[in-house]
Amino acid sequence: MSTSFLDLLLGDTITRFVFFPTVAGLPLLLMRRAPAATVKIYALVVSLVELALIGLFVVGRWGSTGALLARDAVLPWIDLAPLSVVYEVGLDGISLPLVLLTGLLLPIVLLGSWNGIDKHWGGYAFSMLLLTTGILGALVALDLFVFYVFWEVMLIPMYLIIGIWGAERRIYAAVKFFLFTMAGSLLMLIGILWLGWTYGRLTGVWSFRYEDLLRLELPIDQQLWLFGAFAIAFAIKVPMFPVHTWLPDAHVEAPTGGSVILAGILLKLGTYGFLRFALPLFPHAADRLTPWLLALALVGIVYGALVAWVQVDMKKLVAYSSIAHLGFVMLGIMACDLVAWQGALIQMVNHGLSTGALFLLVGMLYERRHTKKFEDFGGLAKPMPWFATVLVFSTLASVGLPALNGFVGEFMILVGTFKAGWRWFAALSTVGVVLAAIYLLKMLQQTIWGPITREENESVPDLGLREALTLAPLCVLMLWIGVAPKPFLEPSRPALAALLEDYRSRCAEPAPDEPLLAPARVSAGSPTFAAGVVDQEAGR
Amino acid sequence: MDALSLLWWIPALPFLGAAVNGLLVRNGQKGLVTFVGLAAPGASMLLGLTAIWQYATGLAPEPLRQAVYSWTVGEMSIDVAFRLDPLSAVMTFVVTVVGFLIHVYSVGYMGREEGYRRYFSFLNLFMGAMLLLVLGSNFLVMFVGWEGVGLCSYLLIGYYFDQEFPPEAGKKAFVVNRIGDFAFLVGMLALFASFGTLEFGEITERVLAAPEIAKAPYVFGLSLAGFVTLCLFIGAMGKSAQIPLYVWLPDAMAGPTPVSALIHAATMVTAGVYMVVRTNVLYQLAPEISLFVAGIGAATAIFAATIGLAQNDIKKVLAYSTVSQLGYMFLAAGVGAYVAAIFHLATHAFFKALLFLGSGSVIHAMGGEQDMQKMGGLRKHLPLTYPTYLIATLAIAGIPPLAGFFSKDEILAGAFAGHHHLIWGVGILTAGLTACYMFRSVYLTFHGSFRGSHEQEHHLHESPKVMTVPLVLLALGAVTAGWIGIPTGLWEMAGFADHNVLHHFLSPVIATLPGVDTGHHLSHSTELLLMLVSVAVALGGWLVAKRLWGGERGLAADRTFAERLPFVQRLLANKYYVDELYDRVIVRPLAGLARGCWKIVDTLLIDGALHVGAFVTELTGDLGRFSTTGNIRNYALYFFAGVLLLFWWMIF
Amino acid sequence: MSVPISWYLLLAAALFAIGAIGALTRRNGIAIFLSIELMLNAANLTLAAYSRLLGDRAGQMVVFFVLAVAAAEAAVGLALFIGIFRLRRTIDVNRINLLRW
Amino acid sequence: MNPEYSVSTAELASLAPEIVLTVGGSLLLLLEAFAPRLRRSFHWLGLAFVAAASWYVATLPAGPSFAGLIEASSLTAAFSQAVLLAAALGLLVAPGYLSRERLLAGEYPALLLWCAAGLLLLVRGVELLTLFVALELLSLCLYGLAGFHRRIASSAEAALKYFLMGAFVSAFLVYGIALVYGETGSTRIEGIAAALARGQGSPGLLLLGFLLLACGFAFKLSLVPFHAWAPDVYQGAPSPVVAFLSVAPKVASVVVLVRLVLLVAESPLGGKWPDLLALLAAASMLVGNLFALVQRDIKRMLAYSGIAHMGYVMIPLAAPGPHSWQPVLVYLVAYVLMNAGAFAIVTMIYGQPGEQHAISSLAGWGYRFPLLAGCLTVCMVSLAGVPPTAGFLGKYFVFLHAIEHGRLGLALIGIATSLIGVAFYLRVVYMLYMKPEVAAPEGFVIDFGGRVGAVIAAGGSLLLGIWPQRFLSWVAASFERL
Repeated sequence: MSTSFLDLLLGDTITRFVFFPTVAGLPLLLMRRAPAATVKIYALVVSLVELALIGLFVVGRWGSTGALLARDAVLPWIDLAPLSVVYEVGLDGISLPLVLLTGLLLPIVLLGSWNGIDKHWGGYAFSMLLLTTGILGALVALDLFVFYVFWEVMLIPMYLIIGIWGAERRIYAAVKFFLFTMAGSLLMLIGILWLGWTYGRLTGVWSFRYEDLLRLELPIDQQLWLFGAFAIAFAIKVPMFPVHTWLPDAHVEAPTGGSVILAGILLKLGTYGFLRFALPLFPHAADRLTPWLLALALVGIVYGALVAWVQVDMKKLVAYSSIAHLGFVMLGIMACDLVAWQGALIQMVNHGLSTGALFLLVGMLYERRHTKKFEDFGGLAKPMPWFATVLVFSTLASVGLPALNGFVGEFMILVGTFKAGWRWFAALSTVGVVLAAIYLLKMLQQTIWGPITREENESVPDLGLREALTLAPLCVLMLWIGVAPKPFLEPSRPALAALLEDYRSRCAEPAPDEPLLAPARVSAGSPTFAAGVVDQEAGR
Repeated sequence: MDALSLLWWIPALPFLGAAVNGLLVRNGQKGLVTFVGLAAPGASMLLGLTAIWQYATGLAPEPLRQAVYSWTVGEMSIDVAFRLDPLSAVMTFVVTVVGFLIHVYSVGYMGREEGYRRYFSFLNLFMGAMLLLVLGSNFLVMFVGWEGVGLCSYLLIGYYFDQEFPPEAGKKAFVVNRIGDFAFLVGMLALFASFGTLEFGEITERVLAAPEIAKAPYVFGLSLAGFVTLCLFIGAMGKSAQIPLYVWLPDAMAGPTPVSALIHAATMVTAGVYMVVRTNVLYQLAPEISLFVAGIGAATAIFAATIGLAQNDIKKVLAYSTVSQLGYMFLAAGVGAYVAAIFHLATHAFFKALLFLGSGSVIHAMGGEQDMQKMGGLRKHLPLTYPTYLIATLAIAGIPPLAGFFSKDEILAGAFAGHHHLIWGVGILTAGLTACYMFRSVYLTFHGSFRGSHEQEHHLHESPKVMTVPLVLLALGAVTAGWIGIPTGLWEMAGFADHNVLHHFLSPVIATLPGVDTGHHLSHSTELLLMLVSVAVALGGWLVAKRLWGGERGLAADRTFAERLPFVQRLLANKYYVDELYDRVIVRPLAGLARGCWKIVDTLLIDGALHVGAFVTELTGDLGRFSTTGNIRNYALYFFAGVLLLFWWMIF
Repeated sequence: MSVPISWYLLLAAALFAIGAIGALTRRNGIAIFLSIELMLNAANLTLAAYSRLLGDRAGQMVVFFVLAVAAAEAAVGLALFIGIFRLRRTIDVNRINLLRW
Repeated sequence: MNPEYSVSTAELASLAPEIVLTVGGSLLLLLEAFAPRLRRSFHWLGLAFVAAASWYVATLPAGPSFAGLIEASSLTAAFSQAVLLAAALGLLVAPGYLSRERLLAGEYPALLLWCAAGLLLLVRGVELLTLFVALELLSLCLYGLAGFHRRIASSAEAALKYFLMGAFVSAFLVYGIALVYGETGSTRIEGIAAALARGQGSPGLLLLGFLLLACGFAFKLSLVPFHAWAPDVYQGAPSPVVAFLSVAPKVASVVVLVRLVLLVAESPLGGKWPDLLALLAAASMLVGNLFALVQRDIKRMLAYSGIAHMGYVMIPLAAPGPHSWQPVLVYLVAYVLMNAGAFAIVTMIYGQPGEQHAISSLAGWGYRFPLLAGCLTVCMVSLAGVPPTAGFLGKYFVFLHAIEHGRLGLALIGIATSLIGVAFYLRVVYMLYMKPEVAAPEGFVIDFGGRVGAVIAAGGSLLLGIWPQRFLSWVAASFERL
């Protein structure tokens, strides 16, 4: 009995929630003459259904103790033997938090764009939904080729979102975003093809499947080249110093929703890529380059923070702060320690929540005042107490105040990094913690505190119900994760532990002189996916 | 009631109060705000006192640890847990009692403020965080409280957010604290990496069991203990306003006065001292760092005291006095007199809170005026404030038998006993200065004749009961708090059994390490001599103050001083220009660097390289495309030449 | 004793080169086309020579086809020349450069 | 009569597709003369002939015919279908344009069908003379088509340039044929291969002969340095013609070039041939993308982009072997769809043929022509090689081939140049959607056929990227024998 794609699309599967947004979003393209409200509500309903689909899917499998929560049946996709590519997706503890975050942010983003997007709402919503498919697909792909395709699918809608609904220099920003990302990902494509070919050379059958490619043992020089190709692609996405300059431009020019998704999830795909692909596939190269990448992460932390501090544009400040925060995530990932990895993973989510909230807030301010420059603000706490409250709250979460989410990630990353023996990197990166306070409090200082210097600011309306609804879930999660992070950390642990164990054991053995194929591991897959597989195929 | 099993409610109640006031209550419901705002810390205080009582009377295991839930999982398993032992009991007592009194006082002081609800919400939040800090059973919970109080400090200093300065001051406080916190964090990392736990109890046990681990070299020629204690102390420097991180505290006076009393005098700023005492086992293993602590403490004490002499803002005087007294506490902790440090912390909490509240009452009466140059002769208008303020001044000056005398004396005795004579000398000098500038404030404020405007004079009035009752209660504390720690020597000389209650109570938390000699004993005669010296110095300081500022002399002495020694006066009045120094040496270069990174690295180098690359690509295309001339003959030539060249290339 | 094959080939090559140079240097479109015809005929000569050498008729068949095709080309080409001359009043290829770059 | 030269019915039947097209073309010409009122249906008739040819191609029995002058195989069938697809698209988009320009006439579909017949013959020819005749047949038709817009100078100029260059090159081609024939004694590919295997002939002359042949077809493919005609012709010729001209001849010429390269590369002459192709590929990718980057006219930009794409197609030939066919075919089908699609849309939305087709005048038209702009966007994305589109699928196979056969450097150049490509393809997209409209489009005609053509092209590009399985199994089936 072979499963068809349609079966997957309609069943209780990962595929369903990956493709649902795009499929359900297609009517939006035809609703060009429908009233705006209809379009908006339709899109919102789609996003909520999507959230429900993800939620239901995950809840049903929450209890499983193994590393992999679920996997869809494998389908042939590009079937041209021996160059075959399969469609294979699976969900494990590493992708789970980000998948959930994506599902959560989607309705928030749509709700947050309600009035801010004033033209072609349907197109905007469709772009968002398509983007969601790309993101989710990249997060659950278990085949590198599939991953690459989804990775690229994200580009076009994001390009359109920045370019169509962005600010003045939107085209520059959009093109810069596109070219930067594309430059990296093309290199990665070559790397992926090389891997598939090497596998084919050793076995006679090509494969891009993650689990197959994990069996490859490559000589160190090849590993270094390939790791380089992957690392550049991911580093651009993260973004790491010095390939970060697209980010401030993209953020500043993107509409609010675009910024939220960009900072909230898109950037995480870079760090996710390191964790999921670059490190496990090329352990020796990663091991050898660790100090360099740690150094770059550290530079990113300090550099991003410093530059954020002197910005005059609120959104740009938040954008640079992302560079610093993602630097922490990279630090944790490259530390190769379980605690650090857990911290890095939760920090990805944290950053999505707090920075997402900050971008939403900046956007709300922009809708009211049509400016993002600090000089136009000041004293807004008076007319907008609730806005100020949420801004302070999100800022503090971003600063890494204990008992809010940001601290959990930073702390675990630092502990792990320190424990793993990278004491100096951990110690120096705490400078970033200090600088975070400096630039984020500067932001508060110049927006909500102080006397009101502009007349227009006297009577800015406070948050409305819709805006409050947009922000509330984020705030609740920020507090929840900060106070009791355990439930958020637990599901990822087995997967990360298995990945780390695998990584360490492979690093421990010297790299071969010629490409080799390691024997298939237990239950024909990497340990990451070995334990507790909920076999979907068996059920059919 | 088994208060011990409800331990976690002690910090939780104020948090609850903060949440209710912050999210549920509306601005107009003032009565409700007051009720919630007082009930939460009040209940917390009652619970705390009951728990302490039950603990002290032996109902609890020794020490009590209560885990609420587990915070994280796996290799880094940390519980959210609370710990009641003598040290946290003392701290809880001070925090809840002083805290509650200040809450009560605030009802009167802040009564007419627009942000009443906000104020109480923050204040409750602070109480919660502070209790988290002192009751936390591990570094993590402590750190949560540690940063939490910092946050509340930030919010409350910036309470008057619609003015320029207060939010700036709040930011400064937060940032400077963060600098300390970063070191605290590194210290925690080192501890966790070495011991795999952050529990106070476990760390102490491990260190006691194998001190050589802590003494092993770590980095920079420091031992593990040395590194950790140095880091933690840097953290303490920030929180407790020690040189060089004290600069935020004077600015913090921009907040409402009860806030200054609670946060920036009685409780939060002493957290650093608490932490040092909490980790005394490590400090004992790192004598070089201990000495450093003592040195910083002594230097801060005298440095701040000298500045205090030249300040005219009544709250600024108190602020520098706080810095100075905190220096005293670190001095004590540094020389190994941990009990003395906590003792002084406790007594200081009472009299300094009292001083601040008293000054608040004065400011209240003056309609917001804080400049002592415009005060004078207030004693007849403020019949309750004056005596309580005076009692507190006597206490801080170290006049027996008030609280400050005993605690300060114990510190000096500890320093002397440890053969730190220089530090002792600095301490005694500071004591004299303290008496001097504190009485200066008394004379300038309450004595002589009124120097303000007629309008102000007309409005002078004593504060309402809700403010004066806490003053009286605190004054009671300022008088009696010292009696729990009357030195063993005095008891023995008087022929009584040793009733140094505090010492006995706290001794379990002070680790005794083999080979670390803490028990420097002084002979009774030496001890008595030292006491006399310090009383004499205090009285001397008082007399000097009386000569210079007493009676109707007013500001004459200040003017003379400014004329005779303008340089010194300016130096002191401008706080040794430290803020300016920091601005020039740290802030501006850093901002310059940041701008350089932005404008030069980002915009010029990276983006520039990209743009040049794009430009060159485009230029290549733009020049190259002219090869397509539009003339068919050229195209034919390309073909012909192409064929020939390829042929040539193929055969060679 | 006949003429060696190489002579034919060299002659053809020379003709081809002359034609090519002519095509590259003339400015008049028709002159260029004539030069191209010369090149075609040089190729034809080569074919015929080889055909004779190999004793194979295939080469001569090709020549016939090439001649026929050249005639067709000439027809189309002249039509195009007329077309462009109507619109531009010139067949100087140096000036037929509306489309460029 | 020599029985060797008699023509059997089976042999005639093997020419069925070409015959259908030729007869169809002639019939349309007759109808133009005698029933001009039916003009509106000419193109649909033409489509019917194309469909019939397609059916014949599909059902043609494999094997050589006409004593081995032409052959039929699943491979030639596959490429023939690609050619017919291009012809169909060329027919679909034309009538709107032609009626708009008052050029509607039977000659257009007739020329197009004849040209298609020549192309099919080119695909199937395995003998040099057949190839030459086929090439001239299609070329002559194309000259006519390129100059079809009689009233505007640019069209005439394009045709003339194309003609002169074509004639010039065909002289080289004939000379090459002569040399190869002379040195090997055969004009059949098989015979030549046998002679080469025997080591017959002067290597120098053979090299020159083959080089001239290769350059002749490289000219048709507009590979650098034989590319210069392409931008001028594309820009000047009527847009629907370019939709056909820019794809169909490339498909057929590639087939011949692959045959030639395989022939030579597997012979003792092999040596540098792969490198030659690598050189041409690299130069084409670089020049095509670099020059396209700075174009302001969309047709000219697409011309340079076509040059670049032919460079990508050549990548598999840098490591020639029977395995080279597969990536080439995949890439070409993708190219047919996206490039013909792009030109089809250009045909419709640019209302004034003689004017510049400035990219900048697309500004804001994305909202004016939602469907066509969407299709154009898909085509551009596909041309840029971004998944999930046909263009990506093509690049995937091409790069894969390069890596597999040790041409990593070529793959890297391909990547670097596609990055440049992204920049100018995206320019079209941002003009469509991100710039405010500067001028309302004038004189455009969007007819049903054109819309269908655009949707087929764009939808096909997407489908091939998302769900390529059926297409690929067809491709796989085409190469079963290889």
